[in-house]
Amino acid sequence: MNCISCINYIIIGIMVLSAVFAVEWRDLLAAVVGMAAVSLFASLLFFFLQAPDVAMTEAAIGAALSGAVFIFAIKRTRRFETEEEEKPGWWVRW
Amino acid sequence: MNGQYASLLIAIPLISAFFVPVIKAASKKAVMPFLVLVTAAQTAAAAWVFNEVYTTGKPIIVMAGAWRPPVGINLYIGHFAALFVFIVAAVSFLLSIYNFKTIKIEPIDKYAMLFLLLMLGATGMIATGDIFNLFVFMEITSITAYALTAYNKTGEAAEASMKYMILGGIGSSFFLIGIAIVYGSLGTLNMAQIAQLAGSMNATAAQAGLALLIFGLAVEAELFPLNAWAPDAYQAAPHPVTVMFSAFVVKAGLYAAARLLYIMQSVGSWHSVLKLVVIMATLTVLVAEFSALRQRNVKRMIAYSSISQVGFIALALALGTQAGVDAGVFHMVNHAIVKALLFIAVGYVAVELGGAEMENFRGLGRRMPITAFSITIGSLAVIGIPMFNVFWSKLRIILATVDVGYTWAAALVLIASVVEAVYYLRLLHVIWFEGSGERITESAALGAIMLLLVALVIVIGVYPDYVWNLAQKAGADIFNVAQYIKNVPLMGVGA
Amino acid sequence: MVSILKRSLAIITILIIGYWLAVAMSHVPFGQDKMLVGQYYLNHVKDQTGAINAVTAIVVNYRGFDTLGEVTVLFIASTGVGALLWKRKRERTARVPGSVVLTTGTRFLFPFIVLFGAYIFIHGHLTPGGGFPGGATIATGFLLLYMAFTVYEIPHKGFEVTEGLVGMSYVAVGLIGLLIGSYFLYDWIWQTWHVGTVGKLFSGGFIPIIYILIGLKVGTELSGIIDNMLKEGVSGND
Amino acid sequence: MIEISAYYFGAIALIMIGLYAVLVKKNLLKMLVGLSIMETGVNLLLISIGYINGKSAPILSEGIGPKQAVDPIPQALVLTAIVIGVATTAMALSAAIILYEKYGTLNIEEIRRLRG
Repeated sequence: MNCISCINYIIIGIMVLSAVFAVEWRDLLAAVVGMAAVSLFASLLFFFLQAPDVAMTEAAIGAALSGAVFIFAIKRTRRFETEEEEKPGWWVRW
Repeated sequence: MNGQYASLLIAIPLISAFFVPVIKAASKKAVMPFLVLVTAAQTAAAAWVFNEVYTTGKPIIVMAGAWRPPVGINLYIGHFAALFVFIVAAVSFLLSIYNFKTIKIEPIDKYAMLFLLLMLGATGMIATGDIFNLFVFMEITSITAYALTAYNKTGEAAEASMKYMILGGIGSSFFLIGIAIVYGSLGTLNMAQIAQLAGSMNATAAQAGLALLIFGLAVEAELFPLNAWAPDAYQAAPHPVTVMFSAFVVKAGLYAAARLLYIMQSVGSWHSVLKLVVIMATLTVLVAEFSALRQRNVKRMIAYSSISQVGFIALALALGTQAGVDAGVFHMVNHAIVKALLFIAVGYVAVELGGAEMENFRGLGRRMPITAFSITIGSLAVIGIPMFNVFWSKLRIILATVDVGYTWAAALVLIASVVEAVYYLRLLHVIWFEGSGERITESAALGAIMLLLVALVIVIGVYPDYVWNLAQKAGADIFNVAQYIKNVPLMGVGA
Repeated sequence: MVSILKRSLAIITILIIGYWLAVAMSHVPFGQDKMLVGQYYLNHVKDQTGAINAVTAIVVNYRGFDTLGEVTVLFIASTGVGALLWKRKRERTARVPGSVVLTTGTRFLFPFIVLFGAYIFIHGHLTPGGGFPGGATIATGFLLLYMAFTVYEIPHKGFEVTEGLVGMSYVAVGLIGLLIGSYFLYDWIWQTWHVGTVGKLFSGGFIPIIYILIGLKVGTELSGIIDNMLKEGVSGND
Repeated sequence: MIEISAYYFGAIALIMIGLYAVLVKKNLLKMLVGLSIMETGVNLLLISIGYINGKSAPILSEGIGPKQAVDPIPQALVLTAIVIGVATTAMALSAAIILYEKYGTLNIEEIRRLRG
């Protein structure tokens, strides 16, 4: 195992961790930042996987713009998840 | 004319949709007539393609950018695609007239663009010959469908659209994973080449990939675990959009699923996937019929009925025999006509009387006789009374099912049909034998459209042979994969 | 108690799905050469399209149909957002003006951001990037303007008409191909005349033209989405 | 036990986390965050399928011949998929804004209850 792959493993680890945080944080603004972080780390991985085009697009569109759109939506709705919403449930019914 | 001009089927709606903002800048009143014009042009192009394919008996292969498949993307307009592209265009043309009466909510220019693009998406899904291109067209269809579902901007509409988006998002991710697995194992995206190479795929990977692809399409095709969005969306969407969903958006999804199912038929684990689809289809029929029983809103009730018919079609397509596929295609055509008729009539009633609740239908026979007559014929046809078109296709589906040995599925489906008869007869009872009210003058154009569809229902019911021949050819187009591979001029890349 | 049960049920279901996926993926080996059609593209991209960036050549030329669809999807999104958030009268509700640093910085940076975006999409056939990141960069410039100035709005009419016209020109380029080479989206510039040398800016057939169109379209559409998301109805609740 | 590469593992983990958020969370925006993460995971999966050990990016400038480049097709596909993802997200967020304006909450069960 050389050191390049160490970096890969570390980035994959951080990426999965930020995904978990993005899903679990009750502050939606923080969750969106977590989501953007996932996109950024993914775009780093795309770069390592020899896909510079995709890396650029993911950073510009996946991380920056979709994060911005999310933040506008939060601005027009509300920022925190309520206590009630913490309970799990499957809401799609027939 | 050159067969490549069939690409106009994609180009016409697209360029017109992009032209709508320019028209709106000139005059807002011109948008709706423009829609009629465009759909008429599309119908003409589709009629030309239909004629070309059925007279020569050869499919038209449109190669984008002059690249031969599998290097470029090709459209495969065979017997099935020609038939259904024509149905899509014709139904859209009728609806573009229907739009004048039903769409009052602003912004109309955006509605017009989305309408055209929904038509484009369904056309593309039916015509394409490349799985990733299928994904792109599926997304065009579903994203327009999300927007149109929420177009009324009521709470119900937004909730229905949200539900659709969540399920659709899961579905499209699954579909993309399926593409990833198939591409990773075969190195190609062209359907004909996939069909050629499918035998060399690892059985486990093929099973997972195919199941994921089918699951992704099941959202569009309204198969059981993923169809929860459908009743809400049908109810909340503007009336023309409901007709489009029922008449061809579902069909596009079903066709794509069937096509993918049959091109992968040489993989080792094929029969297990078929069985999965049969179970999903049977459950779709049962759940939808029993849910329809307790509805008070007629539009929603017919939506459930539509879903159950879709289950029928899926069952027929998943039987894995020529007879089943033919019957399924026949049922698709009949269902498109009947459900277009029913939804147009019910939507018209909802516009005139302010809602599609059961109460509004009391005494409809005296108030709006033409509409009531159309609903009656449509309902009788859906139940499966002989002499109407649906009878023949339902009969053939059940015969084909028993033939394969799924007697349990046939029995369950028959029970469901009885349930269907119960709630349609209840509706007819409300229309003809309850309540009364003063006469409402019905619009002549809409009356003509409805009577045209009624005439189609009866004519096909009495003389089913012509359409049955078309359906057989179209069914062979799906089922006969060897012929499909031969028709696509693959260049010798790789294998 | 019930909630813990539900949660663990969901986790177990998802783990089963994940295991199933992993089993399927284990038959698709990582890091090995599985190319079939891909190798064909790599071998022929230079002489068939005149581009040196194979990804761009595939996106615009070989699989141009997908890209047409993709542009359409973005158009639908911008139309759909406009349709859903439509109000008779709307305006921006931001009250806090941007700080001095932000306003001056924006004033200074905006032309450069737009230029950079244009650079990205013009050089799409030579370097990584292309129409989509380029257009997104331009949209970021407009986003900055929105954040810095409370009253700024994009010219809506102009943007909408540009969107439509640019989209039409894309289809029109395809239709010209249909007329000249009798195939839709036929690369009539490179295939008929072989203009320019491979590796220079003036090459690549219609790739630069289409990427310019895509860049303009993506830029205007994403700015339109941003504009729609930021403005609220005036006679609403808040 | 099965053996898969770390990239596949990361991609599948992202897909699962996203799916978990969509299935279990009740806050609309949280579900959409989950959907977004899922899409990123799928994109990563596609790109890692196209990777070939020891080869470089498919930009054929000097020194890189057709035999030294990774598979370009998945990259083209992912470019499309990213744009489609952001389009879906924008649509979904505007529907969420309408829902919040109508019902004053983002809790999906609450919305269902209010709708009756």
